[in-house]
Amino acid sequence: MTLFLAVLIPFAGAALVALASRLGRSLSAWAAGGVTLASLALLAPLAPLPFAGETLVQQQDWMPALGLNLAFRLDGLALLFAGLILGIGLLIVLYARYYLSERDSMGRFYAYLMLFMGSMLGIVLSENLIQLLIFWELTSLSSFLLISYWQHREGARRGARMALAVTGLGGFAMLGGFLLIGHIVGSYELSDVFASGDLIREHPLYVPTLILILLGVFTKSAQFPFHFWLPHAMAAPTPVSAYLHSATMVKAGVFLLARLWPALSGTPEWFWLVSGAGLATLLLGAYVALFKHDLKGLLAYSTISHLGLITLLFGLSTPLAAVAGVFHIINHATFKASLFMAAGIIDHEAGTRDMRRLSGLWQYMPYTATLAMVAAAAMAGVPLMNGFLSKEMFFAEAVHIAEGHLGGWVLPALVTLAGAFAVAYSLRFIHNVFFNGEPADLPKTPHEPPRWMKAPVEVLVVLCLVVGIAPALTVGPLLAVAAAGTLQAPLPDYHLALWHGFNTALMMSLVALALGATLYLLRRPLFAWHERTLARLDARVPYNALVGGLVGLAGFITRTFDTGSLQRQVFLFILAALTLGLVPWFAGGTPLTGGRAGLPLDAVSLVAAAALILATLATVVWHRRRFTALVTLGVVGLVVSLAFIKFSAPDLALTQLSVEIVTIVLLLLALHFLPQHAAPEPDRARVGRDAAIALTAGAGTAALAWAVLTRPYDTIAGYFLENSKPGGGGTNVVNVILVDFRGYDTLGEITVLALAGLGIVALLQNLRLTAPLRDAAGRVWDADAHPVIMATLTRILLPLALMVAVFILLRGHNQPGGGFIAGLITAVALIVQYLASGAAWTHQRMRASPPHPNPPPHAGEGANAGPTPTAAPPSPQPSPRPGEGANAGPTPTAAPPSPQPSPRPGEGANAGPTPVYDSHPLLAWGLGIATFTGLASWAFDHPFLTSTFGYLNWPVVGKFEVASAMAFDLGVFLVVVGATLMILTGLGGLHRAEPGTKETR
Amino acid sequence: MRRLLPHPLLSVSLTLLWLLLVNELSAGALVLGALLGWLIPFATSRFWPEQIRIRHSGVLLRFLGVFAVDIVRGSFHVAGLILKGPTRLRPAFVEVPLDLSTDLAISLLANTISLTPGTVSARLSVDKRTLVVHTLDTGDAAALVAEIKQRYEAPLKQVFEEGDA
Amino acid sequence: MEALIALVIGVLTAGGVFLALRGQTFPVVLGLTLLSYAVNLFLFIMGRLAIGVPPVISESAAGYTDPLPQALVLTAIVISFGMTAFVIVLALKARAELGNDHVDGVQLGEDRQA
Amino acid sequence: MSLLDHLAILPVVLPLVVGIVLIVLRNAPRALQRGVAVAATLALLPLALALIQATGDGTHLVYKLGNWEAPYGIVLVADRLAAWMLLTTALLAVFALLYALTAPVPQPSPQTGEGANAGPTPTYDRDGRHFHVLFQLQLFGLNGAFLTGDLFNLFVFFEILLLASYGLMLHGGGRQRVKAGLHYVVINLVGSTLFLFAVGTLYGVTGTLNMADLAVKLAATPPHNAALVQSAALLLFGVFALKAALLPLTLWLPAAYAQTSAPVAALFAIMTKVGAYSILRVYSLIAGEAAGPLTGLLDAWLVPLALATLALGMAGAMASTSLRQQTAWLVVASIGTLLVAFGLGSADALAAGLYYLPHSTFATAALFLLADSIARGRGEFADRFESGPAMPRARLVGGLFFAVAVAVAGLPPLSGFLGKFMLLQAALESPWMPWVWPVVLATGLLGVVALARSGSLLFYRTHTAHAELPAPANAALAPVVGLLALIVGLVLAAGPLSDFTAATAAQLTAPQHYIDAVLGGAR
Amino acid sequence: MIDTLLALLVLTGAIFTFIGSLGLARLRDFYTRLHGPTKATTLGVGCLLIASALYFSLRDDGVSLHEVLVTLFLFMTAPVSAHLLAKAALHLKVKSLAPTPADDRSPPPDAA
Amino acid sequence: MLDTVIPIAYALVALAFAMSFWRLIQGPDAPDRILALDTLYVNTIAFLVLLGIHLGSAIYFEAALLIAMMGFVGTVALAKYLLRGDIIE
Repeated sequence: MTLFLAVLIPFAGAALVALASRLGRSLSAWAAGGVTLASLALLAPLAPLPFAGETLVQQQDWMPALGLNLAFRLDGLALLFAGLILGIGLLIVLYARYYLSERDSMGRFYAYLMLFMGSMLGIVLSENLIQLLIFWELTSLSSFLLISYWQHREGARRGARMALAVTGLGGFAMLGGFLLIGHIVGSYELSDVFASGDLIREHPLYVPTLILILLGVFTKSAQFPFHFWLPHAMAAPTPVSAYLHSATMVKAGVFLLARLWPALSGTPEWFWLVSGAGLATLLLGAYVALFKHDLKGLLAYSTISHLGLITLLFGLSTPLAAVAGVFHIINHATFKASLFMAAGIIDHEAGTRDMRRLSGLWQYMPYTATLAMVAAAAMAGVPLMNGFLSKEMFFAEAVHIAEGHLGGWVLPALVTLAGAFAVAYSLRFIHNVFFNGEPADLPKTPHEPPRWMKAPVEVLVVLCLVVGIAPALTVGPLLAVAAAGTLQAPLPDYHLALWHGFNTALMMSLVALALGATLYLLRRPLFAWHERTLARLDARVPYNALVGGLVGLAGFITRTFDTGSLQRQVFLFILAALTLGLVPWFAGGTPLTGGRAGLPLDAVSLVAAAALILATLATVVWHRRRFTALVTLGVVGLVVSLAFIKFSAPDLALTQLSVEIVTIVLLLLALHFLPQHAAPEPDRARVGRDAAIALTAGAGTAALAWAVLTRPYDTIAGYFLENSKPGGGGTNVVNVILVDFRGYDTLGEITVLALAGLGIVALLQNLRLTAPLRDAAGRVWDADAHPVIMATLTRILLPLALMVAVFILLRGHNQPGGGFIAGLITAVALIVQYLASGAAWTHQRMRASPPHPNPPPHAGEGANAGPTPTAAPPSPQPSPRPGEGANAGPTPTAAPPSPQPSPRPGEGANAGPTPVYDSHPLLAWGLGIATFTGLASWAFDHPFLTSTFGYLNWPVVGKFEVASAMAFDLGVFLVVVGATLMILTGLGGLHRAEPGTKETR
Repeated sequence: MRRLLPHPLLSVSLTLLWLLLVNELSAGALVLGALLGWLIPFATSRFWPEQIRIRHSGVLLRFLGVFAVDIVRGSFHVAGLILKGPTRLRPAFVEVPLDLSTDLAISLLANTISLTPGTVSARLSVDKRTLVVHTLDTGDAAALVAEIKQRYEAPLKQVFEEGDA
Repeated sequence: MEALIALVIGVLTAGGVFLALRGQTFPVVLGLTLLSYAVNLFLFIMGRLAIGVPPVISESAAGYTDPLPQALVLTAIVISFGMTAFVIVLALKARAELGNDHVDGVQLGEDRQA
Repeated sequence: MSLLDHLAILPVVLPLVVGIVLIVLRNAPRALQRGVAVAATLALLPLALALIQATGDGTHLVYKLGNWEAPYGIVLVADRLAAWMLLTTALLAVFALLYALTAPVPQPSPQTGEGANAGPTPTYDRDGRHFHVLFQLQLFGLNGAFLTGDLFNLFVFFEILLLASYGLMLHGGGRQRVKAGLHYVVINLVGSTLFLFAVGTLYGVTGTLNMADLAVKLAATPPHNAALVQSAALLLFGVFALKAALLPLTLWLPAAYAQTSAPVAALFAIMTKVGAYSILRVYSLIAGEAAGPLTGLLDAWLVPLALATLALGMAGAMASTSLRQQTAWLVVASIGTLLVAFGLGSADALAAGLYYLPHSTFATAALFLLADSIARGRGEFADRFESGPAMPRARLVGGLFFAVAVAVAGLPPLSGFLGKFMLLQAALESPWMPWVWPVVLATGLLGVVALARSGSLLFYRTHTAHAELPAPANAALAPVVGLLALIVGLVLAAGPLSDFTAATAAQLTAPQHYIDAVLGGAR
Repeated sequence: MIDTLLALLVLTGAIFTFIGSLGLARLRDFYTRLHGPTKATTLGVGCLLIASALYFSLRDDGVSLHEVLVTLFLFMTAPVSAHLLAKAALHLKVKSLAPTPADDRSPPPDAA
Repeated sequence: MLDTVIPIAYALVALAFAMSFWRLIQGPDAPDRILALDTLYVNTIAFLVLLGIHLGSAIYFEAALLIAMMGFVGTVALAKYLLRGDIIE
């Protein structure tokens, strides 16, 4: 996995570099250089392979089922790019060491740079397309970091975001394209893709595939109309521009063109799309570059233009054009990187990059000027420079392609024009900066840069020259393997030489040189004209409008949809439910009424139903007369329980009745603290709309109920009726279902109840409400808080009620009743004490006595071995209310009502004036008993909650049943008592909070 | 004794209650009822701190008899009044001065009044000395007060309060 | 009878939905309570209507209705009780935190205690 | 029976028992409470792994509660899907809990209208009562919901996890939180009502509640009942859609998640997945290939709604004015993506969704936790997208933000990208492809743009601080790092994991095995 | 004979129940309305309960007395409810046909 | 004999129910409504007892007992609210 390692090293190196920076600034530069060299060293031994015509593919399974594997490929093209990335990378590392100022963090810069380098290497060495895309996106991300390196600058932030957005767009599109390729080919491996070129080109999805991939390419390589991000990315430090925006990242796009050339090129679509975009970019970039006053801006547009040139070459689809493209990639990387570095030096030494201020630098930095001039000459395509050679090939291809077509002169003319502009802006770069009189008020006095800052430029400039003069000897072999890697086919016949004789291409070059010089001479009127007209066209404006529009649209959608109104949410939900419920019926074919015969109607039911309907309507109509609505709600509850009784559900009726009362008490408690007068309805339309949807919902449920009721059905109920007695040991089937067949539901249900209690306790914390001093009509409350007659009588009721509760609890298994109802009865009996005698009085009395009756002994002796609460009256509890939480000491334990609840010493110290009964132990006991009953069955090798029962025969008492389910029911009972008390006493305790108490956490 | 059996009367009543609840008279039910009758008072003893002592059981029984008859009488009376129509009624509020002092006795009196002919106890003064009674159809308020005091208050005082004060 | 029950459920649902759509917390709680009545009845009658045949095993019973929906409703009642209790307390909390009893915390009209 | 035979119920019982123990220990030393809570949460990990192991070969572990046979009693069914959900939950819970134990609660900013409070800031678990109990019972509810094989029992566990989530959501209180909580509670109560209507109708027609049995019965629905069962099944879908925050039932989520405390919001990252899970579980059984009138019931609904949800989520993320709000909207977007996968319904798509599920859970949770640290570090500017002071340790926090943002946005090389890749690949075969691709790709881009903007505003556009701001402690950042590590783990082990999700998807698309495993004994 | 007694009891009970509610519906101020349900209805239900006790005792060869319990509860609670309601009505100054007594102005013993 | 009486009794109880309900709707004051609700509870007990005799089932007894208890609590709570506002203090 050498290739994998070579890619991995820079990533690992990023961390190393960041760490090294803690030890010293130069150290991180050294580390970065070392990392680059290491990667280079790893690849170098493999370099001969492509030269020998071999393609190295290394593969490691990752997600084989999905066709996504770690696969790396080293062929000529990959080798060329890897060399460029690492070689120029090394120079950049060196250059940046001197470029960055004291204030800039070296470690961060080099770490980002290494990340980028690794990503870039990943792209070029990928064999798998998806893997390639992963690295592709990584370059976007790391370039975001690099561009925004000077994050305090507005331009850097904006530029970085714009670059990310545009290249991100391309990345996502390209993902789509690659997926389509994978779909067509059946593999993401390049080897397979290359082999399936014809398959791809003939596939109906070819055009979408091509467009998606080209979107990726064009955005990355700044092709028109996505070119605009590149100039803004110039806010990055110059080494970044030199590296990313000349040699590497922007080349990723054209790399991909080269990479997929064998698979995608050769169709008219390819030709028109690619060469069209290339040509447009070539012209546009060259034109705009001339008018940029910022040195880096000029270079950026020049880069755009040259990328257009390369794109155009690949678009031409001939092998020779592809070779020329590859060649120009190499040449452009060398001269443009050196120019960027030169621009950086100028910026660094002169303090500005504005060409309106720069001039005459020749006298201050002649050496740098020389280097820059050579590189600029290469950019302009002056003979003896490498730029000339590839441009020659380009011109030749342009002519060749255009030959024989109608209007065949257009393309050669246009490219010559672009060449002329290239000459003009190169001239401007040289003349304006280094000559053209004396410099005007520069921030610094310019001088030559440090030795090692120039070195990278020197290396590159020498390369420009060497290649330009003796191409066949120098770059020839590399170009050959790279081109072979691009074409994945035998190379066309071409000849690398400085002199090809007087041919059309040479003529075009000469014309371009002459025209370029003329353009530069005519620059003043041209500049003026440009300022008046085209300069006002800025691609950033539509981009910003687009982004702004998107954000605005997003805001609009979000605000329109999410108004923060609960009513709207509920409305939408009900509307959705109605839609979902109604849609199936439109298909027809299902009658609403089934074939089951119904029961006859009787008068009592009619009266009751009428009362229920009227009471419901009254509740709705009078909902703003709150107390009255509460009373009518009570009627509704009563009639509902009557219905349960009528239709053979005594258990339900009992439950409903108890719940009903507790709910009313709760609502009364709430009513006291809520505004007594409701605000008026906002508008009638709202009411009408709500009424309409409410009626529809009502009609819907009624129809649903009717549809089910009139249909016969098969049910699993028979099993329960048969097995209740023999299997569950009880004759009340509902109760047996609850504690046995579906005891798990019940366990969950009591957990809900316990959670409600606990949640309410948590919610009540810090809750301070001021109780109104007058009632709705403005009357002062009655002075008598605890009417004697009520208090006395309710005290008598308590033991009676407890007795009834025990009775209901015990019989539950066989007759209507059970833990839940018994628990509610107990809780209600205690609540009445609160009602009649007050919280303080009741709490005092509950502290020392268990609020529940001691369960009869035999209930605890079944399978459940746990201690019954008989032995464990809840221990006294100090107030858990947070308001009194000032006591820092550990609040006395409460907890497991242990058989010997000896209170800790010192407990009384923080017992407030009004002790509050703590129901937590009850809750814990209840849940604990229920859970433990379930767990106990494990001891007998049965699943959770398996019940058991038996019959005991005691003297005198006689035969009676003992069932583990009864213990479970006891747990239910305790939870209900605990939770209900917890809720009600918590609420009842609210008023004790002194109004205006400062909240404390 | 008090520690072991805080409220013997209550215990007995509860045992009876249990038998009524289970609606059968068997040894098992009796044992369980007695057990509960013994245990529940423990649980609720804090709610009933004071001993309830009953003297003059005979008086109590006679009172209960009078009470039962009066309930029936009262119901018929009220039923008649209702059927006769609302216009014939002569409602009034009457204040009954109280001789009773314990809460229990006062409460029982108030309840008795409410259940018997045409009267409902409406309000007890804060000092517990006067009971305001609403009557449905009153001719002579003073006579009513006298009847209440003689017929209900006196026996209750005998049963619950004699010797206490 | 079936039609009557269906009608009752429909009315309860309609009332519940209408109240749940109100702006103050109290009617919303009322609405939720009505809705829970409706759904409890609905769930219950899924075992069909039957009079005088409670699912308590005895020799003299004429038959038994489907016990399962009853057990489900029981569970549902308890759960909705817990939920109602919670939402009531939450309404109070909201009253304290938001200063009024509107579900969105916006002031509509007068709030005498604010 | 050894303890191993009870494996399927252990992840349910454990949090319950611990919850009870924690009620008992409510006044015990805090260290003890925390120790118990952490140990119990950690213990869920080996249990979940054991379940993965036990179900890995395609076994359906059927646990008959109360030893009653399948359609009559309640059964727990542990299959690959359940085990996967349990593992995700357990992992998430560990980090959410750790954060709650270590990170201090942010000082209420003057804007929220709460009085300044003096004294040391407590950690989240001390910000109110019963945090640990509620947390454990929340896990009880979640695990129970994932394991149950009974529709009504699913309702019960929904209620448990909802009520626990209400408690947790409102924990600590505060104006905005209470308002959001009220909305969350009320809408869910209405949802629960609908759940009962739907379950009731299904029972009324089929006479059974066991999901496997329901599948059998529903498949044999006679034509004159067709619309009735379709109606019921769609109503049920409405409930699940609400829990999953599918459009148009999304609105409760952004406020609720943005306003609650960070560890709770992080834990809630799994809550919407419960809805998604339920959709998958129930409809893979009752609306599969041979499901009578229910065949392909959701085909027309799920994908378009999910795509709309995704789009809305991203719109919300673009329009957000604070990081937590943005994260909440990103949760919406992630659920949209997830449900697109589930809606496509093919085995490949399900596999993609199941791979994406833990990723999106961890990623959004990490972002919630990080947003909290950021808010604390920026003082009064909190997490609002405004130019604020440079926060202490901005490099580290910024780096973490970058990584988390990459994860959330679904960019390479993190698992979100792999999930989306799998999803898009799966969508190729679907007729929905022309809709799925543009939306998924475009929203991906919007996510990048939105997060780049947030990061840029929060970290780059800073001015010098005029007050001493608290630096985020390592302890508060560690859970974020931990969640990121999980995401990296998802990438590194993508092969075996995607194989697992593919196997899970295969199991789901062949529900007959499930049905046979559950009902085998009874028939 | 017993059957007739039973029927009589049932009928009496139902009639009293009816009359109680009739009073509630017909009478013209709250205080007079209070009397009907408190007495007539209570007795009506009492009669019905006795009938029920009799019925079940006869049918199941065993004494059925648990109906007594309900009666007991009713007789204990009905007057308390009535008293409280009257108290509340006086407090609220509900319209009365009879002149209402003066407010009880003495300071409350246990004002909160 | 009983069979002829029971329908009459049902009718009377139903009428009683209806009248109590009428008062509940009619009001006019809060105590009237509470009283009406209380009476409705008692009417329901009557109905249950009748139902028990009619169907010959003792299974409705507990419901009657419970209504007696719960009705009282409801009435007391509502009345206390009118008097004091805060019912648990």
